[in-house]
Amino acid sequence: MKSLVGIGATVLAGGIALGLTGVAVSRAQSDPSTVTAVVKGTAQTPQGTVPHAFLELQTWPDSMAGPHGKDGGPHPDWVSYGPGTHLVLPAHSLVTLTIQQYDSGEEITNHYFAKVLGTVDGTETVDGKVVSEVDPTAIGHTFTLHGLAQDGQDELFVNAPLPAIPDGAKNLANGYPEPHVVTFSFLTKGPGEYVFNCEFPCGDGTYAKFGGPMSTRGYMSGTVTVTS
Amino acid sequence: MSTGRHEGQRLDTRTTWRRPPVLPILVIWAVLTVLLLLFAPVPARLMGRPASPTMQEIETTVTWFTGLSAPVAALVWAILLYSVFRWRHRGPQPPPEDGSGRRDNRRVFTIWVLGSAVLCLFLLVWGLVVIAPRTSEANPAQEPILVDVTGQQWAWSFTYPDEGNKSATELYLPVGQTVAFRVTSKDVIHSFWLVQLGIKVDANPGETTVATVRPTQIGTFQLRCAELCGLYHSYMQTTVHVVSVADYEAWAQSPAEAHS
Amino acid sequence: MTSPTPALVAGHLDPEAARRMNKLGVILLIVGDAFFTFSLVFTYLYLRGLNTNGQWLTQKGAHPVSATYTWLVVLVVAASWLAYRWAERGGTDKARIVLGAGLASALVVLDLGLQVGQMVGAGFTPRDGAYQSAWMALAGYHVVHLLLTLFLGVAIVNRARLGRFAETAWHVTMVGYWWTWLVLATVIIAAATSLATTVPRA
Amino acid sequence: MTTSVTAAPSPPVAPVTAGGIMRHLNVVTGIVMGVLLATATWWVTSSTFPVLDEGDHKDDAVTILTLVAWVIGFLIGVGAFVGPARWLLGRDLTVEDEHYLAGKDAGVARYFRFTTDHKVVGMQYLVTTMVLFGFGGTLAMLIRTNLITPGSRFVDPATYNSLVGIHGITMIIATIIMVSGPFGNFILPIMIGARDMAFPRLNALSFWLLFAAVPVLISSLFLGGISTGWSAYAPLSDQANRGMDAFLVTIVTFAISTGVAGMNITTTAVRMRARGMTWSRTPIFVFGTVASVALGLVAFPMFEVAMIELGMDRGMGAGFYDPSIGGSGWLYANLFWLMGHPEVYVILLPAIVALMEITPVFTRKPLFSFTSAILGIMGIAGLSLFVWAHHMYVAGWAPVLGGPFMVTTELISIPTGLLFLVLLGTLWRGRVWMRLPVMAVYALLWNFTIGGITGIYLSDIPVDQAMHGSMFVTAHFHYTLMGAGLTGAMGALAYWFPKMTGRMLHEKAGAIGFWVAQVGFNVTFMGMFAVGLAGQPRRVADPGTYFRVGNLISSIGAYTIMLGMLTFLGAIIYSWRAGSVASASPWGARTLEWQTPTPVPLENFEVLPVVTQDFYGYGEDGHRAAAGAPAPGTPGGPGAPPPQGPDAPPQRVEVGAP
Repeated sequence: MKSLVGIGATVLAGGIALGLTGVAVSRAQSDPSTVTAVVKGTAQTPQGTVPHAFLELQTWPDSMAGPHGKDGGPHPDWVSYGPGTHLVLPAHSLVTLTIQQYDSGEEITNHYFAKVLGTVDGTETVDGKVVSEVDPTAIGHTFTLHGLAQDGQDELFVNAPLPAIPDGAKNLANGYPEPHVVTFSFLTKGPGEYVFNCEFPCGDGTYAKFGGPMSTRGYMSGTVTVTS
Repeated sequence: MSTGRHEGQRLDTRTTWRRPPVLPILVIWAVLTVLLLLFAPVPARLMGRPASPTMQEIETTVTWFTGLSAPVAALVWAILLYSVFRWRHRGPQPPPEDGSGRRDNRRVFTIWVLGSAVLCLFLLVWGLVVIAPRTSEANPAQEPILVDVTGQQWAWSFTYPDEGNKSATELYLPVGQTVAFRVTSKDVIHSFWLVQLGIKVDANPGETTVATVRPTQIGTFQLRCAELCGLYHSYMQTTVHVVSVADYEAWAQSPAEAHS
Repeated sequence: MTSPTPALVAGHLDPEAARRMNKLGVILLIVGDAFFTFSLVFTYLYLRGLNTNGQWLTQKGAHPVSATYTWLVVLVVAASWLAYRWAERGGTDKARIVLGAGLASALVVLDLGLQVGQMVGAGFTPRDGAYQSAWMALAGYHVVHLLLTLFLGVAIVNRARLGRFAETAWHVTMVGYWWTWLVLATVIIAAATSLATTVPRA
Repeated sequence: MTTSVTAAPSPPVAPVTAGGIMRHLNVVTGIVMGVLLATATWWVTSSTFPVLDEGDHKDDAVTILTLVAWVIGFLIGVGAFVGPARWLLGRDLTVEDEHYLAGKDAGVARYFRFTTDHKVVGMQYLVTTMVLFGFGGTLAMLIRTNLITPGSRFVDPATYNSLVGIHGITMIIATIIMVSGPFGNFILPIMIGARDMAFPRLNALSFWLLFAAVPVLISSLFLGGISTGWSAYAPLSDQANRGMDAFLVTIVTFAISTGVAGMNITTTAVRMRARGMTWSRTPIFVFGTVASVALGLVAFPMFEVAMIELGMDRGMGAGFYDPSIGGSGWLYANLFWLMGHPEVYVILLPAIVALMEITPVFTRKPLFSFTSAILGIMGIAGLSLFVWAHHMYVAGWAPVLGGPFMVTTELISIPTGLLFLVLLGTLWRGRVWMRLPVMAVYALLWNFTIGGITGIYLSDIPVDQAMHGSMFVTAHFHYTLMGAGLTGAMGALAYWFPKMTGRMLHEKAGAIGFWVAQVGFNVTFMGMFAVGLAGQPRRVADPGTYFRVGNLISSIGAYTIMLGMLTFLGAIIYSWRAGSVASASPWGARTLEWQTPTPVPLENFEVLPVVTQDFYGYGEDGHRAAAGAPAPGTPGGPGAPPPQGPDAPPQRVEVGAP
């Protein structure tokens, strides 16, 4: 009887300890703020008339202006997407995404990702000009959306290169240069969970520059939920 | 409960294998072997329908290995089962007397070593013989279609040098033709895995590795990264379209990407 | 042992048993260290053989270190080993051990200076490339070896000076094994770095 | 006859001056000193080191040096360098000092300082191992919780990758030490009739190095985790965040600890066996443990080099693994697997030989075919150094070597088969006294059969193309390392528990926990085999919906394991505190550790034994009467107090026939 109590207490204590650890670990997750696309009217597409949703993002050379608060959170010097990195898009819709690109850049490691892929007509608009690719030697970032292609979820792939702000560009009053405005539209399919990240190596000085902000959700990578 | 000791001491004129415990263990062994043989096709079923001769070969090998290891596993488990039920001394106290003092059995040792050596030899011959046609497949008579595969964190891209350097993020392959992949990486090590085609080779930065395959099934298949490569390793996958030669030609001629 | 205390604590065994035990221990440590050295030499030779992206010693301004200097480093280590061997063969001759091991330690200090000098004067840092990294690792490892040897050498001198050798001259022998391995390791490292400097293939 | 055989009373209690400065040093001073030195190093390095171009090599260099300073500071504070320093100064430790170090006072405090007594070190290892298993097991549960549903909803992928990495390295460390640490230190010297290890101070050093490595490992949690998996493949590990620096310092520290322990245990077994204990009379546990630690001694330096090079890459910007300046990930992979494959047998061999020690006792039969056991152990240990590249079949580094490495890999099945022969042959017609220790033999034979057969698939190059890097591999090595290794260690713990703690392990609770864990284990990893065959890669945070069912089954199994393991742990904790008191030899085993009283006196034997026969002579004429274990309740039987007075062990312990 005494042994039963002792052993039961151990099992219970172990279970409780594990539960608490689980809660703590799950709570400690960075909780990137959510940005939801706003539906305004409909659009004509080859797939028929579908809702038209709009979304605006920025890419900042630091994280002061992003979702990490005024002081930039734990890594103020990391480049980051803003205002949030969890995007919510409507299913079976045309999504027009506008990105203000404030960061400098250089040559992308894989020129393939300097092409516009997966958008309507395979083009994007850079400061009013329609292009199907940008100069691979002057890339700031890319917006590359992809996910698991499997049963229950449609394939979705979008790649939009964001050209770099040239070095030495003058800063405006807000402390950042005049941004490149990149606009592109793509069609969502059924509901699903996707991810997006940047394919330009813009992380800290670690190997291949894919560490730090590139490898941390909430900075240069995030998630996309397509809801029905 | 009969004990091993008495069995051993009684003068028994029957040949060894007909006496207990050998006979009952042989029976259990046979039953277990049959059960495991029934299980033998299961792993290959789990691996899915093969989409290339390579995968076909792999699944055949897996089935054969499972079948051949059935008697081995069955032997171990038969002895375990028998000993649990027949050689067990019950009760909280140790057995009053010891078991047999026999320390060795030259015949058993010899049979065991020979048996495992033969099985091992079989594996070696099997493996080496299967490798041989694969290396010849790497240098086929027909010029293979070249595909340059680039892995990077966390996306795949493909370039077709034979098709005017057409590039894509999904893999298009014509059915029935040999394809040679030249795989490399832009940053860390990835692993290029065509799941249903049974091909896997690492994408190493600064190096190019080659894998060859001949898809034989029209359909869509999975390409996954099989080497942990950072944050979105689990999302670093794309679709492989194996299409008819005509469709492939059409795709190769089309100027735009096949997306949306 | 003359102590009336029974041989209860290991380490206070009879000298012959202790010597045999310590000898095996030292040899095993040397075996472990040999695999360490092997791995560093393997690194050097393997990276040279791979010559990834044609970067082995082919960058602009890259040059191998002087082989003559490398063998000079080996020579001084060999001399220190000879001095130590001379001391060791004197048995329990206190003065001879102090003199021999002292000289050997001094030569080790000299070699330390030479080796550090070579590293500083090499004109490159590990950041410059694979050759530079692999060479620096080997040279740095030699420095660690020398520091360890210096500790042992000074200890032997000091112990001999205090006359702590009446029963346990085998301490000198143990350190002697290490010293022999030091020379061997140095020769291996020097051979790898001075004989395999050219670029193997484009 | 040497002096050691004459019976002599223990020397009088050492005067208070014994031990010198060591009297004031313990784990607390060690931690204080470690923290002080680490803080000082951090301050000096971060304020003086230059920032190299845009790289963050400075951060890494500062982190590495700070953690190394912690290790060194801790060792200084705990007194690890007092011995060498006094040797340098020519003021050797006196016999009284040595007695103080050995824990003559026998108080609880000796477990918290630099104590050289091998039994204290063994207990320290035992507790550390259990703590590490608890930590690694918790991480495993978090991993399985995340995989219950697709979509990585419980943790984000970066955290998941870190969970996988820290779980991996924690379990690797725990399984490497789980048998040779506690039992190799506590039991092995007694088993061979020695008074202590060959190098008691190095023995303490090897434990405290491990102890110092544990906080470094845990610090990785706060430095961004180990997001590369425990294999830390370069150049991904060049890129990872500062948790990687903690990882490499942990490995280097642990590798030194293992090397020192390996050298010590090997020397002990080779040089310190009792009079008359020839090699053919030496228990098989000694062979297996020595093979394991000797393998570790040659394997771990290679990992150490790989880690030092990684540290140079990260901290100095060196180019060992950076292809853009001539480095190569293949270099890392080679060094890693040169260690990695022998390491598997470092884990496995001691667990199996512990069960070989147990089986004869509980079947009341001699160990079947001692020669096979020796050949098996030596064959495995030897071959394991020549199979590493089978982990790199698909790496593309040398396709032409695939054939030769397939040959060596598959040859290992022959010595492994011999180990099966030994266990099965010993069970054959035995009188199986079904207690907890021997249950582990059954569980091991079941699991290891599956683990071994699935290993054959992986050794075949074409099949490996489909399986490499998939969950199939994960399931396979868990079957060998956990199903065989950990199971064997649990059997060993149940077997030697009475000798180490003086109490019997609660049989019923222990057995229930053990079998619940075994069932859960088979469920978990059968599910993993299935998803692996179906094409799920390893280490994926989000396996996707396709593998939903298999992953759910695995997670249910994992929770079952947790329940079983906690029950087993409960049995251990309860029995340690309040279990029934064990006699000196509750199992009626013959090896020397059971011939000495429980608790084992400071120097193990009043008189050193002389061995005239091996320890497996069950069922042989002339021994049967003496060999049977005393029944419970009788003096010397289970549950009886230790023998006293006239029943006390004779002055001269004769083992075997005169």
